Amino acid sequence: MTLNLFYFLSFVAVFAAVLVVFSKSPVSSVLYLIIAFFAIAGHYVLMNAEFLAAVHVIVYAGAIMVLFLYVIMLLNLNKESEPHKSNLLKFAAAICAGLFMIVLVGSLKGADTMIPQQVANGQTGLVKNLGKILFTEFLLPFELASILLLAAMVGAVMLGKSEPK
Amino acid sequence: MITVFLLTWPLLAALLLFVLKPGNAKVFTLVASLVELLASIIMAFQFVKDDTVQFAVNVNWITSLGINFSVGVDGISLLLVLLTTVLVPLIILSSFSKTYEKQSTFYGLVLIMQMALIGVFVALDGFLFYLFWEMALIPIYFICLIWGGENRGVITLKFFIYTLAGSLVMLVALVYLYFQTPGSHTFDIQALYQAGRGLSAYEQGLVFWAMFIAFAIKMPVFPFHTWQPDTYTTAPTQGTMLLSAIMLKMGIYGLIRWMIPLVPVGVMDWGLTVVVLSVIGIVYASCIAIVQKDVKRLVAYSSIAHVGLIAAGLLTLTATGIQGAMIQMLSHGILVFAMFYIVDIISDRTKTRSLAELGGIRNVAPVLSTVFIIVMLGSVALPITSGFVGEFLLIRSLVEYHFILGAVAGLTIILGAIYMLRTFQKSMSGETNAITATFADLTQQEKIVLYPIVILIFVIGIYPTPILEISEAATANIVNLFSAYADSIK
Amino acid sequence: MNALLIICGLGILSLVAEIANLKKWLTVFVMVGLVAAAGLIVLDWGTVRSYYSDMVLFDDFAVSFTALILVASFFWFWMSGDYFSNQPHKTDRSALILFAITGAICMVSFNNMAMLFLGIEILSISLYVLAGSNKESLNSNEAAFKYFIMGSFATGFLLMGIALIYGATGSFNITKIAAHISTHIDSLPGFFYTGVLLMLVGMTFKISAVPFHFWAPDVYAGSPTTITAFMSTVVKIAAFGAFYKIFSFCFNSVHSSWVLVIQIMTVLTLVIPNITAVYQNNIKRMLAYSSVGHVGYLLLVVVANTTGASGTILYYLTAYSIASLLAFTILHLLEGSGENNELETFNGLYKRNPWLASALTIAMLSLAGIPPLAGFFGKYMVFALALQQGYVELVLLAVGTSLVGVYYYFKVIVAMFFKDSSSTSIPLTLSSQLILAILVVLIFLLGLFPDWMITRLAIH
Amino acid sequence: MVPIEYYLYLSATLFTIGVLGVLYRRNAIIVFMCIELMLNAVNLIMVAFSNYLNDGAGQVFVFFIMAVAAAEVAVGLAILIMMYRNTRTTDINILNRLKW
Amino acid sequence: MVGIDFLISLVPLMPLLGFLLVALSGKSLGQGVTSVIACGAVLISFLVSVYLFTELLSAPEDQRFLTATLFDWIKTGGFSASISFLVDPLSSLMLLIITGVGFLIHVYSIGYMHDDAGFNRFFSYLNLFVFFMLLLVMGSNYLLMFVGWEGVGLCSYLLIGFWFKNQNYNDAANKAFIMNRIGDLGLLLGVILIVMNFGSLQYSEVFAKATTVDPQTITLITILLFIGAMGKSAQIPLYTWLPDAMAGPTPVSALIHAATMVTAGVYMVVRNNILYTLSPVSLELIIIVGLATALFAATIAIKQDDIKKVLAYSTVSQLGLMFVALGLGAYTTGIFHMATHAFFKALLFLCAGSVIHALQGEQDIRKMGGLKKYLPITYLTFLVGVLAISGIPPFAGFFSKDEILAHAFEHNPIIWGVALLASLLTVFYMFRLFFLTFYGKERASHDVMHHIHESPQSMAVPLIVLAVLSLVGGFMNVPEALFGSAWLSEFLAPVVAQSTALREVHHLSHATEYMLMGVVISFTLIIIGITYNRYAAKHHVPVAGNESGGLQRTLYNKYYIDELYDGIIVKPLYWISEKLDVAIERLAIDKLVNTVGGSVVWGSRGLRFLQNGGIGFYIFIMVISIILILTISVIR
Repeated sequence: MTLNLFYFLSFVAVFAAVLVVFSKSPVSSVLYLIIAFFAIAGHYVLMNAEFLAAVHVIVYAGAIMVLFLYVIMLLNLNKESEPHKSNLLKFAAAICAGLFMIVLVGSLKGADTMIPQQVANGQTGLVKNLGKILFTEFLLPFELASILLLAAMVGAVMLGKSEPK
Repeated sequence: MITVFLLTWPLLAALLLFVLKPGNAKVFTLVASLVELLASIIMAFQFVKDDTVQFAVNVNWITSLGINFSVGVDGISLLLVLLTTVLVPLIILSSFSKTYEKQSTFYGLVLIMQMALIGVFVALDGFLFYLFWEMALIPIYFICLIWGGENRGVITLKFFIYTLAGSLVMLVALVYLYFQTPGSHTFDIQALYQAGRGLSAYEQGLVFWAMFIAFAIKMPVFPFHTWQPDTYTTAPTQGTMLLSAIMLKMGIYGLIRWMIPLVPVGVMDWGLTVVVLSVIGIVYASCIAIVQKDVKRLVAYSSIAHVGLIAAGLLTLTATGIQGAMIQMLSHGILVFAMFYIVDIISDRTKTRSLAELGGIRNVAPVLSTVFIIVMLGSVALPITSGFVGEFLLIRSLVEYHFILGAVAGLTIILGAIYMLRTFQKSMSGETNAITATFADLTQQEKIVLYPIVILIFVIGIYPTPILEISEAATANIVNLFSAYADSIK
Repeated sequence: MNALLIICGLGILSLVAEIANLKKWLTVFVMVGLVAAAGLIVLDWGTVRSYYSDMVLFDDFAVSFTALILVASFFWFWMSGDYFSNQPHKTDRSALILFAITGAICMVSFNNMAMLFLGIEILSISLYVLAGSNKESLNSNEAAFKYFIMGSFATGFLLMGIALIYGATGSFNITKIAAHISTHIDSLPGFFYTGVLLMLVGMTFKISAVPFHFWAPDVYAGSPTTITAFMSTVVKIAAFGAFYKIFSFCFNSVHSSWVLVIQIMTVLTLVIPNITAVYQNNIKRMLAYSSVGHVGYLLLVVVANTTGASGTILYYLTAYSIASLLAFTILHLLEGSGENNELETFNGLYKRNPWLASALTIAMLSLAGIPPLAGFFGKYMVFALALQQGYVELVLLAVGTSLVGVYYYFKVIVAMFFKDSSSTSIPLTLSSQLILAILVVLIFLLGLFPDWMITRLAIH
Repeated sequence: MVPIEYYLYLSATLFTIGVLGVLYRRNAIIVFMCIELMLNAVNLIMVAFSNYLNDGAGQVFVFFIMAVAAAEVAVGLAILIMMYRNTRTTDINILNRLKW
Repeated sequence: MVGIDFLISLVPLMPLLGFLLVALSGKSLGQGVTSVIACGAVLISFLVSVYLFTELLSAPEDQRFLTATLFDWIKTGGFSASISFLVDPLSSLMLLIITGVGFLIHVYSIGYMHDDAGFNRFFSYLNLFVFFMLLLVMGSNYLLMFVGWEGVGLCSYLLIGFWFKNQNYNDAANKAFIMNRIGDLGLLLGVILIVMNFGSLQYSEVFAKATTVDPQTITLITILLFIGAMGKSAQIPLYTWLPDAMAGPTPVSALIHAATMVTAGVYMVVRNNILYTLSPVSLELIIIVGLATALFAATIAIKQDDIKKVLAYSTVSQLGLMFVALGLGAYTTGIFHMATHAFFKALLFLCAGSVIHALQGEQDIRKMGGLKKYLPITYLTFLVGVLAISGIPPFAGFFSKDEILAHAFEHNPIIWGVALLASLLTVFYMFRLFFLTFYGKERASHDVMHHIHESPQSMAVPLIVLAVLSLVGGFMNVPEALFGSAWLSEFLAPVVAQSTALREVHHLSHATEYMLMGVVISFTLIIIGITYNRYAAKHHVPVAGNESGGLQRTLYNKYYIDELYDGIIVKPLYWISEKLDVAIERLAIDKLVNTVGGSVVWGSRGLRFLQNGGIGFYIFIMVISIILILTISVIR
């Protein structure tokens, strides 16, 4: 059952991801990407990371993709404004990606030899557990993440703001 | 301590020049260089003529890298230090009739150059030697770049990169040897000697070539010489003098101090190749000198030929050869200085260096032409001039080494006569022309520079024994060390 | 650790300054803060302390790199005073720079992949913005855009690498990972090595080693000159510190799996940027290539993989940074008087401003590695290390490329001393004279007395 | 329980599709999205490992990745807008003044 | 009483002093003071030489040598050469000739150079020359000889190019110096081989060890030394400089290019007689070269029209004869002929100078003629010279030339035949010269004839003295066959003692000698008759460009040897040099160096297109690189 669900979600994720790349309209790309994110969220649930799945949906689908859509609307990009790359380049891109896939997968050997150190107990992804790790062990990174976001915010404002001439 | 004084005094004077920018920088520099000369003379008088290193100073500098500020003087070093300290005041004096822009910078660079040159000759630490070696390059580069002639940008850059290329390879070899020294590694000369001799024949060959190329480019030995005629031609006269009269000796000194005792097997294996190259260079450069039209360029080629003989004689590894090289270095230094000065006097007054446009100067400038003749005779190694003593010893060592090579090297006395006489004839003899008709004879100040040179030419030519004695013991030391080592590995 | 906090605090203070109307004194305040931070970090010298559940580890390596970053930042603030003054986003810029420095400190003191990652990102995101801070300029736009696209693309690889390594070792903690590697050296899964290599890609992108250097020349050339100076000094120190820490400390046991790649990259990094730089007529772009070229020499140390090499790297970076700062200061001064960065601008500078020209000459000589300047000793120690390990061919190649380097650095010198110019001389303020003098003196001091630094920094 | 290598391969596939997108498209927004896809592939494998190793740190790390992704998108889109304002295009190859 | 060392040193030092005084004072000295200093210096040398000569005579035969050592000159690496002098019979004889003839020529020059602007310079050069020449013959080691050897070459160069405004003269000077240098190289190599094989440069030590050294080495050494002699003494193939050297003032030709310097080769061979004796091959070579030169130069002289050129070729020819004598092992004979030749050739040159002086610089004998009555002293003294060189008894040349011929006959009649032919040709061209100059119509222009005058006292007196010497000089070595005591041979015996001990001495019977003398004298008289008939009686005057037949034209053009040398040596040297400069230096070596630099720039130009500015392209490269990196690690 779990395995079937995995296959289904994987198919949805990959299929949506491919459509992100190949769809003509940016808006549909965004929508396909949201589908892919939901599929990935499904995987998280499958792996007992329910909290993460929720955060994932909120951050990605809720915030990031909305931002994308907003910018697309703002710049009025929802048309085939993109000049096409030549077929040769597209072909080259596909070949490159294919080769990359082959070497990446080829180099990922040995995962089957890995023995789990502990039996998965399904407790890992709980809010309680994660919160404990986040606010004890990863306290400093957590604080730094705030600096990061602050920097991003300041930067985005600085760049995005149109200067009074 | 006097060694340290010799090194720090010019630097100090140069810094003062840079900062104070005195109006009469010429005089200031002259006085500074005379003080330096005095110090070196005091040193020469205190020097004991044996094979020890004297006036040695050894201060820890970069301990973690095994680098010490270790300097000292033996007979070989002393002669070259003297050459430097004698010539630098003369070079400065020779510039008195010129006004260089930003003269305090110019003279400051000359003094820094002097410091670096002396440093090269007294360094007893491999790294220190390298450091001074490179430091000598920088002031001369700027002297040529700022005050040089046409097209100097490209030419001086070629000169800089070419010589730097050689010395970097030398540095690689030095570091390689450094890691062969025992314990926590050191650049001390004796330790490097030990390390070098401990290498296999193949490794010694590699080190030999790495070092030799650096020295060969500096001297320069055929076929590493092509930077030289252009650079000599384009450099301001004082720069050319520094380059040819003193700096070139760095390469030869390097051979004596930093190559022959360092990798004896390499020297034995490859000595013949170098001698052959040098001998080819003698004939080759002489031939090219014959057809040169620019006097300065001609002298540049003649210098290659002379240096070729020195290098060849040196690599015979005999006491005669090395002693010949020593005396010839001094002789070549003063002769080439005088030659370039005369060329400068001529080109200053006639605004040309082309042989075809000169002629008849003898009619109007007898003193100059007499000095020219004397310098020319020294340069073609006529007996009782300084040139002969060295050339005789060198050719003798070469004949001993290999008769045919010696005979071919001996061609220098014929070819040298051909291009020198041709130069004299074209520039000095004949009827005056429009350019030379108003030529003025030597001024007092020019005489002050040239007369001591003339005297030196004859003194070295007639009574070289005291000079030979200075380096005798040190030379014998090298030869004995070498032959003892050569015997032991047989 | 306190230094990190101080810098963070300064960053936030900058933002507050906008409101609290402290703008005037901001730069001074920041500089004082930097000095204080540097002072505090130096006090930590000789101790090894980890903070916040082993997130950061301030050992001698971290302390010395942090100190260097702070000193470089100090000079950077000094030289680029007018980058902040009379600008609408003065406080924002200042804050971003300080955040970037925070990121940089994290990058050299991390003991956890999370810290490394966050450090890199804080630094990068601030820089993406700063590169584009000249909003009207298309060049600046392009620089920001290129940097951003390529940077985030490379981040993807870096993260994939971290993920795979996490999967193989079960930890993000550097010490634990290193311990795990050495105890399980024979039973590591294949994807661990993939992870190492992907991290290598991500990190070499940050240090801009060939073939992941393409962003560097364009971004350096397009960004405002002060930001270029920041990138080629502070950022480079941090990036290389992080790279060295990861690969020479953490992944040292699996040296053989990545050293070949690094060797190839070293060769490429020595050859390609140095040769490309020869044809550049824009000094800023030339310095960008040269900056990439210098990475090649640093990589040589990584290839040599000896213990105690961090001192060499630090020395090299110090020498390089000081010379770069000097060069960029002069570039910035020239820009300030309305001149551009083309080679022709430098024609006859010696006649116009002899001291300026001499200072730039010294910077160029040091960058080219001419004794007895600091740059020479940097190169020397690198070569010596590599020779000690028997990489003679690589050293000879490096010698060759440094000759090429001499060629392009000297092009500037030739232009200054040889060519003639009609422009007038540039008036120098006391402050800029002072910084030039200090930097020149530092170059000489470091060159003449390298022992002071080497013996203290021969870490591990 | 899904074997870990399945997740590895899935993640690799998604990552590659992201790379393909970056190579294939010229529209900067799509390129951004593809980079997001790559980051998500990393998230996926990270969670899989976390689950597999029974270690929460991996999932915490994913939070940071999300934060960074958000920050990057914010800054990236700001840069895009700035660029668009000056060039009226989102083609990644149009702005091509800095070269050689 | 001053020490003998001082006296010996005084001989060369006096001319040096004279040189320094005259040279350093520049033009401040008047002509009078200059001539007193210059002549006085040489005169003192001469007087000291005479004293030294008497000292030697009074010493027992085996102790006839005096030495003086001043200081170590070059001393290094177990090798030393000192400044030390040796006066033995050979050098003392040379001293007498050099200082004696030198003094006469100095005196002569006072008159000859009277109105020349370079009067002081001329005398300083002359004194310098005498100094070097004395050094050459007095040096007690090879290196000192080499010093003199090169020094006289230098003075020769300076004096040939004395009138430096004329570039042709300068060419001649350069030619002389360079050709001499070719020989000098041989000599230098020889000297070096000597020091290598004998471990010393001191004559006494070298000669003592002569028999212990490998004969082949000795042959090599002697041949190299002889190459030096070829250059200095103008033997084939290095003789062409000497006729050109006539560009110098005539006293110079007399002193340097006739009496002293050119005989240095002879001196050198005699000095090294033991080495040559040990090397038959070298002796054969000397004979061949000497004979060839004697004949060759004599034939050329027949067709020359320049009074000094004829004398120059005559000198070359006579030197050839001297070398024949040396080659035959008759060292004292060679020296004897050298001495007599010094007298009469100096005389002839000075007479020629007198003629030229009288005709205001005219040297072409086709423009002379009939000078007998205008220049009586010159005429008479010239006649003495001609008779002497022709070997008419009892003039000096007769005895010396006869000795050579006798030795030649004794060795091989063919040599005798060729030598005889050469000396008969000498008779022909000398009398041709004599008759064309002094007999017949006056062919000089009216203007010149108007100013003609006999030379002043200072010129005439040396002529007379030399004429007397030419007349009586032969008596110093009258052979036993003519009831003489062969004094000179006896005197020089210690010098050649080692050689004499090694050689079997054959003596021709007196009858044979008489017969040979008779043949020679009768042939000589016949030739004189022919010449008189042709040039004095029939007033035959050669006309330029009128040579009938190829042989004559070839002779007139000196066998085209100058052109030959120009074609096979000078031009190729310049051609090769030019090619080296253009092709090798610029197009090969420098080009190679520049190509290295150029390729970097070229590579830079190409490589920078890699940085094409497109993000898409950059990312492509990145991905491809990642693929490669992963591939490498997968493969490993």
